[in-house]
Amino acid sequence: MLAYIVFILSLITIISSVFAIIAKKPANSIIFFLIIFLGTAGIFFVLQAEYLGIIQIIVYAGALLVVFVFALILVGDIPVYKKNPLKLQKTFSIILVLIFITIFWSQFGILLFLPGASNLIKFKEASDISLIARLLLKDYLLPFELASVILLCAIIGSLYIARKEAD
Amino acid sequence: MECLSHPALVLLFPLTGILWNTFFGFKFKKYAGYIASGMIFLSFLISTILFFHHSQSNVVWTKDLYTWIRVGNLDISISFLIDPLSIVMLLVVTSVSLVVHIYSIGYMKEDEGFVRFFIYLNLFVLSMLLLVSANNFLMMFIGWECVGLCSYLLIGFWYKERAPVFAGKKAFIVNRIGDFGFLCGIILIFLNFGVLDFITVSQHVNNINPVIITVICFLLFLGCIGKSAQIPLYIWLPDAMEGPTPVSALIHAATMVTAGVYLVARCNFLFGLSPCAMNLVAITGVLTAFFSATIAITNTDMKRILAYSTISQLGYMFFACGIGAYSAGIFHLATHAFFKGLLFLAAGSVMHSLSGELNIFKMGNLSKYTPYTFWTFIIAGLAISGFPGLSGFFSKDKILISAFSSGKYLLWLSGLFTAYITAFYIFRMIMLIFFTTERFDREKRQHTHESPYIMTIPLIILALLSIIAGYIPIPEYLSRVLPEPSFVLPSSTKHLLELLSVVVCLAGIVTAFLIYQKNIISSSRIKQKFLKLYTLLFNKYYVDEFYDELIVKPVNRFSLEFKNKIDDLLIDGLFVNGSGLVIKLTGLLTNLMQTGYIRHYVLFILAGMIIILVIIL
Amino acid sequence: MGILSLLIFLPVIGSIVLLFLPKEKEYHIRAIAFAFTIVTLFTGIRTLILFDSSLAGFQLVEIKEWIPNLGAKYHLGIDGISILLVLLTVFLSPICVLASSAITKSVKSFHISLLLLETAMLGVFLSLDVLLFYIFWEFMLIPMAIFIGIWGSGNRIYAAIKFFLFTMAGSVFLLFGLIALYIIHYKHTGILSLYLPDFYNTHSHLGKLFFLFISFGFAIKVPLWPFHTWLPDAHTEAPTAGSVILAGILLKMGVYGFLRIAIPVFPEESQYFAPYILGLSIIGIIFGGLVAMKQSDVKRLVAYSSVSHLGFVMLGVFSFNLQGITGSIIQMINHGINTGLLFLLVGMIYERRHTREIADINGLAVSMPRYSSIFVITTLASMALPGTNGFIGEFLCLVGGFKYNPLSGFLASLGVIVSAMYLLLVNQKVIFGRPTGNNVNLKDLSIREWIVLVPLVSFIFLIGLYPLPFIKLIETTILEYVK
Amino acid sequence: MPEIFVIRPEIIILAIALIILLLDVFIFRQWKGPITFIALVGLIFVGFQLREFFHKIDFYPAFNNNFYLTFYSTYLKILFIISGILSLLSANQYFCLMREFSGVYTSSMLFSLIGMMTLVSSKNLLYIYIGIELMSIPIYIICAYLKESSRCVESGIKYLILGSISAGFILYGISLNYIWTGSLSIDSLNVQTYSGLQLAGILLIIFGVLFKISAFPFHFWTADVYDGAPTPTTAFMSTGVKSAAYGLLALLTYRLISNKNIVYLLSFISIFTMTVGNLSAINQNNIKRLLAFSSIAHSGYILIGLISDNILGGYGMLFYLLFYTFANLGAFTIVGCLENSEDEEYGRSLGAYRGLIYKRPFLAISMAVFLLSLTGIPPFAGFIGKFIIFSAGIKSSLYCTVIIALINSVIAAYYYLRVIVFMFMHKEREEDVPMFYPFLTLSGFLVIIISLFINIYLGILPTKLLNSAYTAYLTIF
Amino acid sequence: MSLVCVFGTSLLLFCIGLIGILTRRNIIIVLLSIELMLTACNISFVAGSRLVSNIDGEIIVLFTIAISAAEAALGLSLAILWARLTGTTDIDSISLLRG
Repeated sequence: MLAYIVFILSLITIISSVFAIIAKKPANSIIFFLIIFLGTAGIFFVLQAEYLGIIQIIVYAGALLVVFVFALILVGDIPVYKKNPLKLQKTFSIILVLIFITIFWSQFGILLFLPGASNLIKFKEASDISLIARLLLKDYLLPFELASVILLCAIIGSLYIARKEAD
Repeated sequence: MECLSHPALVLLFPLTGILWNTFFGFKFKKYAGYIASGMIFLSFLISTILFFHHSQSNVVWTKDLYTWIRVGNLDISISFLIDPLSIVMLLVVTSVSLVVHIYSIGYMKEDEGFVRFFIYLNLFVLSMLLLVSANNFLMMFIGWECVGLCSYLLIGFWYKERAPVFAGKKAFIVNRIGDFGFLCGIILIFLNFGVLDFITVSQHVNNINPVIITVICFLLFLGCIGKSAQIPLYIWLPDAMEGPTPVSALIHAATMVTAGVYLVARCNFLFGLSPCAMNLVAITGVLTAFFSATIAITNTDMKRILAYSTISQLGYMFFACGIGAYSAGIFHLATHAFFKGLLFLAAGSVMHSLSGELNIFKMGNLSKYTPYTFWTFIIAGLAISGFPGLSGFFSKDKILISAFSSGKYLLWLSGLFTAYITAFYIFRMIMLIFFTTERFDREKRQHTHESPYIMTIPLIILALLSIIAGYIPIPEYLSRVLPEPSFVLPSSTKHLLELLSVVVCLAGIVTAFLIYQKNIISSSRIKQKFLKLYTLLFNKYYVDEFYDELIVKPVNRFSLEFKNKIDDLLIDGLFVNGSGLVIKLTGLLTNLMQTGYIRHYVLFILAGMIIILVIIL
Repeated sequence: MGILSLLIFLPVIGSIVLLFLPKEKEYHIRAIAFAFTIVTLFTGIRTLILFDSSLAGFQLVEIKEWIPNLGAKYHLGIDGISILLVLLTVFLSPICVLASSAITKSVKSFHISLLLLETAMLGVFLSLDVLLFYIFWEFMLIPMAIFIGIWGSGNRIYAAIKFFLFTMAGSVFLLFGLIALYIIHYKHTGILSLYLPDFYNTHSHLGKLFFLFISFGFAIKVPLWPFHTWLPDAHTEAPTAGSVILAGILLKMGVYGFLRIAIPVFPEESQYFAPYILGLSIIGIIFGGLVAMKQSDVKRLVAYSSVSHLGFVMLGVFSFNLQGITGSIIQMINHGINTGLLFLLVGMIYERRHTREIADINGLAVSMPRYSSIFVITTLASMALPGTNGFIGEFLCLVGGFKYNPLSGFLASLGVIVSAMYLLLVNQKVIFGRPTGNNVNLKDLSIREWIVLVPLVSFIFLIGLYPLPFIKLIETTILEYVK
Repeated sequence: MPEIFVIRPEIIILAIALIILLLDVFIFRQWKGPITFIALVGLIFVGFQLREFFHKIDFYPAFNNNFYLTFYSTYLKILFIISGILSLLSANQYFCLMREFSGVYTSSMLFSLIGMMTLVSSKNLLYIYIGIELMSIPIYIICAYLKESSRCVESGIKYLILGSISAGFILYGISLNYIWTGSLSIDSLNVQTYSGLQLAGILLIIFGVLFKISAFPFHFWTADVYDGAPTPTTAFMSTGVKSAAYGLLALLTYRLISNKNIVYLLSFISIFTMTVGNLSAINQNNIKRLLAFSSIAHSGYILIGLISDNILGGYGMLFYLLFYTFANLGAFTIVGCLENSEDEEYGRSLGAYRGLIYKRPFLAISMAVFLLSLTGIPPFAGFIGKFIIFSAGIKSSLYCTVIIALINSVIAAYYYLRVIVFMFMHKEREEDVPMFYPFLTLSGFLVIIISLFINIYLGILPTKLLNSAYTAYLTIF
Repeated sequence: MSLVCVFGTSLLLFCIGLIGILTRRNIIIVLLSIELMLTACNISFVAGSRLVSNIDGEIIVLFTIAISAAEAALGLSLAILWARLTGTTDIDSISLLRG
């Protein structure tokens, strides 16, 4: 049952990501991205990482996409800078990416023989939130703090960069 | 006496002369010539002392001065070898030089390079004395090269003109070709004998492979060929006549050019072991004697005729050495030094009186104006022609007799024929200069005069020497050190041969007399008859042109090509600058990859990643 | 501080003193630079007095810890191979200072470079530690390139870059070889050491390769025939002092490297490659001379003559016998003196005429007789006339060459002819003839120029006529070396 | 000893950064001088702190073995601090004539420093990821720092996009490794029996790090970003960031060196990196791009030290990084100095260096020393660095790589020499542009004189530092 | 089997993100594509966490989300700045520096 749900969610995510990439209008892309993020969150839920799923929805689908929308609004409809032909670029990109997929996918084959390969269910009964919290404040205390520094830095930077000088 | 008999003293005086004239000569310009001559006179005195001293004790002396080079077993001293051979050479050299020095005081009086001239002359004498008194090959080589240097400097004495400088260069380079052989020979001697001094080498000579000895002899003989202007390297000597005439007399007739003969004589212990080399020496000598004599027949330049004659006479000397008659060779060397020196000096006197005229067809009847010159010239001419009673007769005859007795009749015959030609061309010259009609310009006649005493007295001295030198028992004296050919002729044959050569000599003189003085045989008719031969002879067998085409030009062209194609283009252009260029161009290529587009960069990165992944996974 | 350190660092001290002098005081700068080179010269003479020529090994050795991690020590020493070169260096330096009075641009930097150059050269000859050696070896590039680049003439920048890159290309291969030796020695013994004699007789299956690398580095410096093309450019464009040092000492560093490093470290390999190297030297001797003959620039001609002369030196070195190696060292000294003199002389004429084209200069014998006599003497010494120094070296080299292989000696002897050809050509074109144009009124040598020339000329005759003391100085070492 | 102790330097720097931000906004609105001063004092203090660590603590694990304080990390941290101090001074010189200098720049740099310091102490891939991001994100800001300059902004965007992609690769690589080993510990990379999946993951991580050290084929951003960014930023990137990336790469390769494939891979990358870097630099007339490409080439050289499987290479690399920091910072400070005093485009071109010796002999000579040091000409420090690294390479029988590196250093000599030629051998052409005299402030002077001293000192007497590097490398875990 | 399917999804998303970066002109979409790549990594981590029965994978996702947000914010502000400077957000316009 869960396997089917995961499968369907994956399918949705992948298809919408393809659409997001090929969509002509940026706004449409953003809509598809919303679907992607939601689909991802769905996968998280199925994998019983509810906390992450929620965060995913809040941060990505909620905050981040809004920022993108704002940016889009701020920038406005942008004329194409130069008519650079992208055909060659596209062909090469697709070929390379296909090779990339092939390489990695062939490596995944080995996972099929692992014992837990189809085990979608959580490994422990204990709440993962508390476990995460414990780890965050113990093993990963430093990264946790540093992540905050990163955010601070990004805030200051964005402020500094995007601010129009008063003069 | 004892203290004065050190051979180094012989060298010391010219050296003093050089130093004095170099540093103070320009202040006391007038005395430069006297000082130089005085120094040579002192050298001459010392040589004489040496001679007497030595003839009393009658052994081979060696005197070490100091060690020059000592590297391992290569141990070379500056040391002197005094034996009859070197004493003869010392005496000949110092005496002729002395005369030439005195003569030059008059001859070079007006020249602005007066002091320089005497510096060079002294330097030359110094080197020549070094050469002949050396106790080992390498020291001899010093003298050998230094006389070449002096020759170069003196030929190019009038350095403002193009021709003398060019001739000097030619002389030096041709000499260097010979020196190259000599040097190689010396090194081979050292490698095989382990020593370089003559005495030790001569003692060990039997232990060495004859093939090596032959090679060494060939190489040494190459040196002789260069220095003594033998075929095929004689071409520099005629050109060397660009130098002042005293120089031609001293260097290019009397002394330096005979160094080759001296070397062969000195190395008789080597040559004696190599019949092959001996034959080569003899054949080269005869050929040279013959060919250069033929060239002299048609030449019109007084000094060049003498030059070819010198070459020819040198050929005789080699011929003598080649058949083993070393003492005859050296004897001829000595007599030749006197009469050829005299010829040149007299020729200089002629030039002096005709303000530098050289073409014998523009002279004539000079006997009227320049009696001393005339008579001395005649004496010298007779001497060289082998007129009986004069020195040339004795020495030349000795050579021819030795040749006959050695059984090489063909060589002997050509030697004899050459003697005829010699007599002919010398008297052709004498006729044209001193007899016949006056053919020189009118205004020159006003100045035509006999040379001053300072020039004529040397002529007279030399004339005397040319006469009496034949009576000095030089060969006997030399036979103490030089081997004599073993074969003896019955005295009747000997007299017959002597008679034959007298006849030949007279025939030559008479022929010249008939053609040029009496015009009984018209020279132009002969010219017409043998036009091809005449042109060939007149152009000196085209040897200069031949060398020019075969060696000089190819070397020049090759050097130029090598410089342009190999050095500049291939090595510098292609390899050095080319690699730089390739790197620069590749750099442009890598710069092209920096397109500035982010998507390109990502694409490149992705491609690189994929390539690595494909290879590794 | 030992005397060798003093020798090396005196010029550095001098350059530091100069650094603090205002650059307007040109006279003082010259005077101080000269004073320091003279003091160095005296130190050199003192070294000579302390040097015991009867001992074979290194003398006056100084050792101090330097970089223990790498096994590098501050290790100086002198022996028969280096003593003459050291003396030549300290001898030529004051002459270079004196000869540089025509330099008016950046006098201060000029003299600083000169002094630094002297240090570098002395360092190369005196270091026994490979790292130290290489540091001096490579450091020398900078002042020299600056010399050419700043005070050079005409195409100086091209020449400076070419010099720098070309010689550096050689030295990186040298570096590779040296490091390889260092590592091999470490792997054999487990000791990190950069002491040069430790590397002697190294065996490695890649020995041939390493030998080639090291030789390549040295061959470029020598310069051996196909690697010589930097030399004409560098020589031609360098200022007089630069040319003198370049020809006089720098080129010797290559040969010194062969003698000190390449051959003792790889005796078998050098035997193996000797025929090839000899072949190249002979090509250099003959073709260098022929190409010299076709040059239109006097300095280029002299530069190519260096190629030819250094060919003799290499011939001597690679004959591996006493005469050859002694000859090569003597020949190096001679070449330093003769070619140095030639460059000084050419520099003097360049100061007067501002051209080096052979076609433009003629008849100097008329306008400058004294100059011309010195010039002719020098060319004669350069073409190895017996009685001058050139002969001693060349003869010994040829003896060595013959001893090794008569054919090679024979071919090399042909150089005797070639050298006469090109040097007489210069004499003919430049010295003799009737002067035309600007050549008519030229001032003959000044007193300063006499002071510059006379010591060198006297050495021409001193070595030529009485070379024994010089030979004795190096003999013991080379005897030991040949074994 | 509490765990907080080991991260004391980072905390202090963080505190300074925050203080600066506050001061910038509230107190020093117009005059920004004290900001730099405070930052400098703080950094020097931290430096001494670290020096103390270096003498005391050879190994101290913290945060459940995820964070090690070792000699190795301390050495590198001191290096970062030095780079930070000098870059700050350089920035002070660079921005002296601009109004824009503010606390944002300083604090960003400090944030980045924290990231680097974390990076080299981490024993956990999560820490490493965070460290990389913390190191990079402030750099994006200070790249685009001059907002009016499209070049700066472009370099910021380029670096951001490409950097994020590389971070994405690292992250994906970490995930692949995690899937296979179930651990985020760096020790899980220690592959004895690896699967393709894990190897792919490891390779992706390495690619990401190679991107940071701008190795071929991940170097494309380097020139553009270095060129566009304000010069002190460039200096900081080419020294601090690069050293940090190298510190990390050394930690990774230390665990992977037994895998011959990876060694071959890295040696090939090293060959290509230096060759491409040098070749691209040859035709450059823009001095910043020239130095950028040269820094790519240097990455190639340092890689040799990394892949040679011996201590010599390790401490050679550490030594090399240190001298390189000084030489590059000195050079970039001079570049900034000249760039600032002129019309921007001209200031970056080689033409601005024409005849510098006659105008500013001190600058010219210092620049020459830095460039020669980078070339590897003795007696400057670069030579010792190269000597050790190449020795290490030969010791590991990487003959081919070392030979190519040596040939490359000749090619490099060409373009370095070109600059020197411009400075020393060309006369300043009068008709070119009006004469200008580069303006050098005290801070710029300090940077140059310190770098000069260190480059000469380390070239002649490197023993002390080599000892430190040696002890540091012994504790690489 | 199902987890492998999730891994496949993550790989595909990662690659689609790459294609987006490679082929789209708009900086904003490019930034979004980067987010897509990071999301793909997140999926991989969470699935991996299930596979190896270990919570670390989930924790790193937390950090990734935070950091990607920070990156996106910074990227967007730069894009806006660029648009303000040049009037375009075409990624090809960011090619002043080259060669």
